[in-house]
Amino acid sequence: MLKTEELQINIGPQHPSTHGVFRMLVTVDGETITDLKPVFGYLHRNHEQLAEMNTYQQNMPYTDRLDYFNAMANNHAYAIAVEKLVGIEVPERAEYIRVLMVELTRILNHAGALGFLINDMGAWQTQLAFGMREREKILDLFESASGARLMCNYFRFGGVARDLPADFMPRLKDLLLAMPGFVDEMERLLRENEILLQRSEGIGILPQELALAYSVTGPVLRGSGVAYDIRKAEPYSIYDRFDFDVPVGSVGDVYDRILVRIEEMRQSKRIIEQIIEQLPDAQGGYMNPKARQNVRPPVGDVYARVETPKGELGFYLVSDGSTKPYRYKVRAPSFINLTPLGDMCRGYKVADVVVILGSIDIVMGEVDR
Amino acid sequence: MPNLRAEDLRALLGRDLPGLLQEAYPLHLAPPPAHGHAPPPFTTADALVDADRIIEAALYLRDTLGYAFLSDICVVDYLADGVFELVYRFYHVEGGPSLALKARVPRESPQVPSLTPHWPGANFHEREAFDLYGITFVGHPFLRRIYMWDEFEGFPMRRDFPKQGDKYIGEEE
Amino acid sequence: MDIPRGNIIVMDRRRGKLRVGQGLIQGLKVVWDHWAGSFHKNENFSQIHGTFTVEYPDERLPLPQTYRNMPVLLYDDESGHELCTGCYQCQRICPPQVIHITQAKDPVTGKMVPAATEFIIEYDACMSCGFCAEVCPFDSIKMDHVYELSTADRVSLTMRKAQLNRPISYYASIAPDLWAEVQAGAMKKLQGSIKRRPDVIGLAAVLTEKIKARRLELAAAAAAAPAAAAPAPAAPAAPAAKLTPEEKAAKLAAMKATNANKGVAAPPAKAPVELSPADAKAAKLAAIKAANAAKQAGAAAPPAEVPAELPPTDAKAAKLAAIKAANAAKKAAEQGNSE
Amino acid sequence: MQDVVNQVINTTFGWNWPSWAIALIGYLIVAVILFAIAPFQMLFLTLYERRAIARMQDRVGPNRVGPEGIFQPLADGVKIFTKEDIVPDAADHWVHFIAPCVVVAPTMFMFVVLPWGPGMVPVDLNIGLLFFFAISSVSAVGLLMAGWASSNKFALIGAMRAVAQMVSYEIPAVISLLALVLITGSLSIVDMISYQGGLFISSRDVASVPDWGLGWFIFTPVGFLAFVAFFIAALAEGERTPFDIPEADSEIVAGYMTEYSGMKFGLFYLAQYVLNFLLCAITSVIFFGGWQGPGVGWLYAQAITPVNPQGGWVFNVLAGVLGVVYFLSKTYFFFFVMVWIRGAFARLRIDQLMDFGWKFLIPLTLVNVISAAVWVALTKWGAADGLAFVEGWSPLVRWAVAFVVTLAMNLGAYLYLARIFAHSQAERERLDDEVLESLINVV
Amino acid sequence: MDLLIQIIFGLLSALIIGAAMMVVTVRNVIHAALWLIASFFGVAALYLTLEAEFIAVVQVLVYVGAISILVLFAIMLTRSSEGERLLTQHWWAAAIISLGLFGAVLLPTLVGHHWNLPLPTGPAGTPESLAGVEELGRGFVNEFLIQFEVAGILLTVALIGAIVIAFEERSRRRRVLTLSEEHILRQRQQATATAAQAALVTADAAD
Repeated sequence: MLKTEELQINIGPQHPSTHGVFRMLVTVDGETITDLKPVFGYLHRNHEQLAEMNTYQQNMPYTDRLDYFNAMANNHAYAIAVEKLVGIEVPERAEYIRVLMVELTRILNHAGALGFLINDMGAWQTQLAFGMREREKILDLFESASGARLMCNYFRFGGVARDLPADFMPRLKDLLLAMPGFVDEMERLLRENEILLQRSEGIGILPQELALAYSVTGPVLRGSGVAYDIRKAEPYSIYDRFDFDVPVGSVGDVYDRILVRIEEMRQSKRIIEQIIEQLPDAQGGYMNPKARQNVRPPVGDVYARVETPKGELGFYLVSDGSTKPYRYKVRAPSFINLTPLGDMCRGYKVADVVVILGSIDIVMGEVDR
Repeated sequence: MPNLRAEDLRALLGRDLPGLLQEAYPLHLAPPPAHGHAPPPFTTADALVDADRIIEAALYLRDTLGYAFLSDICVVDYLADGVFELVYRFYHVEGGPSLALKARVPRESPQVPSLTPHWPGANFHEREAFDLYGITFVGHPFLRRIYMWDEFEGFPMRRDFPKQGDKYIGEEE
Repeated sequence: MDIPRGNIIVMDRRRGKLRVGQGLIQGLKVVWDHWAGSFHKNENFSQIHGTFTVEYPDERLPLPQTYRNMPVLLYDDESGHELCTGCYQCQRICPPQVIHITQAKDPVTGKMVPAATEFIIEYDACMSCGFCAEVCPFDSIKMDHVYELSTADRVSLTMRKAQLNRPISYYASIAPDLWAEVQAGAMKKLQGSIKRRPDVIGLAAVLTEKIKARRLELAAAAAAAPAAAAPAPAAPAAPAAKLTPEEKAAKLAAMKATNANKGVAAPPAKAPVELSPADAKAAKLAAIKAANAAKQAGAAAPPAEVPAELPPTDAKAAKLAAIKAANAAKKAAEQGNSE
Repeated sequence: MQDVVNQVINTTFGWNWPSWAIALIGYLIVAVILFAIAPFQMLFLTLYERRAIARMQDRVGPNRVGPEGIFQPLADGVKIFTKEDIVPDAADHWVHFIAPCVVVAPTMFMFVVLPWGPGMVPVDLNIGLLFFFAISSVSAVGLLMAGWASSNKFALIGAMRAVAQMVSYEIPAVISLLALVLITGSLSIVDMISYQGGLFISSRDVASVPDWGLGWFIFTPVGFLAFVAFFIAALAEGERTPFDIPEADSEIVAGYMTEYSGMKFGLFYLAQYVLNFLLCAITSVIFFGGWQGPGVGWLYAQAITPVNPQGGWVFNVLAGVLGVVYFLSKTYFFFFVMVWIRGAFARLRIDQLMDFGWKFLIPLTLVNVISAAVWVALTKWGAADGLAFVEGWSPLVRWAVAFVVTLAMNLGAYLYLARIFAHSQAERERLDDEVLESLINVV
Repeated sequence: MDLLIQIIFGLLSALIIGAAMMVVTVRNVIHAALWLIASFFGVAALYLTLEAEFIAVVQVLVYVGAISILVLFAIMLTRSSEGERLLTQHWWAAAIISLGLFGAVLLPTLVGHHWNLPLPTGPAGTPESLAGVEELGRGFVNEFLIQFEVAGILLTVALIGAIVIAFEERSRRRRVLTLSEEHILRQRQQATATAAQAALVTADAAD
């Protein structure tokens, strides 16, 4: 019987596949991981402190920078929180536009996330390039509506910054035409591929009971078989008006997370189709005319959350009656979803670490805040 | 879809776990201004529980009420009253609004029992609270700074942490 | 567990029965399709094949009107007045606090006037959120479309008012719809704020010198006209029945200038204009062209003196053109001197 | 080459140089040509790969430097030459310095036995194939040196993986070639090419077949299986996706190259691409007839050769050009396949790679060797060798029978092994379960 | 031609002997192994000059490609590379033994060799057929069958032995449990515990 020595490896902070400046202190026995400790904070900028020094209105563009893949979804969560705190009504059309944007965000995030995941598995960027192509199209739409591709800053308290431009809808419909082909292609590249199955099946299993205990959310939670989607569990905005399904996995491994993400893109497309049907035509309804932007909410606290593509993004706000929040806390999905990383990697090989990390789908801007 | 409200939770806690619930005295959000009228104090409808018995309350929420999903642990620094308030937020797996448990600890010796042994998901929440507010979670397996480097002194999210420079307000050179 | 309006789908993990290399071949086929399809371009959003590269320095994506990059300040092409009144709204809202305004004071009375003497935006720290443009009540600050801003140092990204000034026509050309929405209100407010600005305060920095020069010229002409007693129809500064505020100010400035520095000779630039414009717009265009031509005509070339024969019908446009051309010529002269 | 040099120096100039000098000059010329060709191939292949994979990803690829980007590799070369050479302090400087050379030198050596066209082989070793693989195994030493000398954990892991992979995939590669060596009865690469004349059937197996240069081994069941196995092994040996584990950038940064920069790094790249070229070339030579193709054989028959001294030199040139064109187009096609695979697939894990190599590929190639033996027996042996029942069969019938028998053997082996291989994974899961069961009582 | 061969021979001999000397004198074990590889390579080249191509190639394949890699692996994985002392206390004994062994190899050659053999002349003497694959194969299965089989069995035994040494029971090898395995384990333990408890309870009830 041969004894092997344990070896400590630092994966990161500068490493091609840590999705930013992120470090994993890995203890390996041969190639098997016995312990993994995530170390982060390299991108920490004390976002919460910063936000407490700004007014409510000024914080909106900073929420873009949390998870820079899903600026729209972050905007949404923050806007909902402040609206709940102040009591601002949002007009019908604005709600539809918001949901449209957030669902587009979900598609682009999953397209990118799966691409990066496959890239981490060693496929040379093909899937990523396909995902990025669709993402660029969606970003074009975002740009035409909000003026920026990534840092959209599109949502306002009581609506959105401006109405959709005239050419938005035709382009969106064009995009939806491409969507099924794109998703099918992605599925064909990912689903049956033996190498991918080898790399993802049975890897990084997070059992259903533990998934809840670990507080993970989003596709990671659903991949473990818990059908918990905030859009269904506690419908916010106008999500109770749409028909869509919640995909869940059965085992809770990387493969299940891939499948769940693919299916979520299909469901998002379904929602967008319903939005296109139902979108009210009323001109100027994109903004509540009575809503003030420089809000001065009454004293109180509020917790509002949305289902971003990565999971539950919550804002806890305490107002002291001034224009600046007394406490502003972000419950970041990427950050909390990292909690089980160390335990999930234990017992697998070094090469599986990056795959498991990729399947969680983190953005360091949100993790470190 | 369960739909318990904060009042219901208070009633339930009062019934099943006597002595756990505390009276939620109003908190002052700012020191009284020199002139003008002070902002109204902050009152909460959520259940305020004894910080030392937070595990008991949380387990009650999980095992009896089914609120198994610990979504968030948030710390608020009420400097004027000298307390930290911890907000534990629980959700039911079948959906519905949240239930919050609040616990107040004095700023001088902030100590709370850790939920991590029961909810591994509380791990990072508690480490974050330790890092930014300096709250000690008794029983946490790995209570280390999470964002700041280990050698960092002070707790940057406390309200008396200087916004500029590197000293606490009021601390003499 | 039930879910309203939808089902819970448990993802199907089953695979095909024959798994010895089938999926691999499928993957190869997808890639092959893309390879074969890559010899044409991906033209619209509904396609998933074809190259979608935009070869950047040669081709550029068209920017939507709403595109926002960095904020700029607008001034009126015709009068040269800035729309900004120095109200501090943008400075207050700016999340990264990169806008710094100095409000103008009336040199005589010392009171604040609705204009900014200095307006600084630190582009290097600007986060392009567009809040400043959104809150500006005078539609003075707008988001530019220029994104190639890289410099070798940080300092040169601190933009002063002179670097921020853009004519309205420029903004109208990059975002016609957006400008059309606000044009009426903005111009009205501009007229209002001009009334409360004495002297050259609130003039676009790029134009201040030119306008000064032109005013001197106008003043000289105004002084000369009654002396000659010639009914020069083309004299732009002929005492008209109704004086625009600008001309009033110009006269005032001219007098002040002559009083202040008598030793300094006014630049002898005369309008090198050669045009028979039908309307104001064409005149403007011609003026810009002439100005450019003058700029290019050689830095050392002395300002050309072309006798201006202006049809009286569009005196205003011609005047403007003349101002511009003269300024351009003068600038050219200055450059020539400095070199 | 030596006879040409001899002709020029001793006959044309009449200098009467000794034979060793002639030999030396001849070898020098060949060596210089090879040293010029090898980096050129590398430069071309980098551009080729980047352009091809870009198109697979709906991109354009490098097209800025020169028309269609043909000078891009040169620009990269200039860049890599002018980069600072950084050696880590903790590194073993000498070993760190020599390692890239040890990696590059064998790949250059391997060109020695590579035939480019009819009669165009630098050295026709009668053990050419063995030489090729023996030399290729040397570069593993260089990789180990690089990984060890960098004193970096990632580099060491990368080197270990690289060597483990190279050593274990050399076995299926060599065994799959062994089957063809059995059929040809020679280790010489030139012999293997000349065996592949004919039209879908080698003209050595069945003499009456017209020689169109298409009697490639790929058309036989033995050759096909050997080709598949060999190509997979070549992917592993050349560290191509899905076996690019030693330099898996998402796991161990750049493997053994992590601590290299500048031209030393460039040398590793050179070695890798040259090796890839060579593997593609040897694949095309052994399974696809190399320069064999319609017309080459006929042209070469008219040319000046030792056999036919009265030929025309024009035919020499024509046969050479056509042969090289055939050879290179086949080689580049295989490189395209490599790029294609890289564009489509993810990377295997090291244990999966080893599983696949040892549990699937090696048994398969071993079965293939037996098939090759059966093939040889059915096509070549007679009553004297103990195979009386084939007496009287026409060669074509014997060939057909051999085809069917070996096809059945190979197909059966493939399906059986695939089942076993899939089964072994289930077996592993069962074992894991057993482990758990045993632990219940322990803890 | 002969001159060239002799020059090459001289260079190669220098390489081989120099490298061999370095093997025993350098401090660093890895360097020693690398010098050993150089020495092996020189020997292979020497075989080439003797026109024993097959042997040369096999030398490279086996010694350079396999054995030395094995040596390197073994050194790298097992011990720190820096040797502590160059010479042991009993170095003179080692020197005498190795000299004696060397002499024992050399002596029969020196004594028993017929030095006045005529050089082989013409193409008849070139052992061209030696390296042929067919001859090799025939040699293996005809003349040297016993040796071949013995070597084969030996290698197989070694292979199996290596597997036996390296093989561990899966249950003993798996020290690290994954999260899901741990979870299942805990569940089952709980199940057995509750079952045992239930059995106890029922037994109590029965009593």
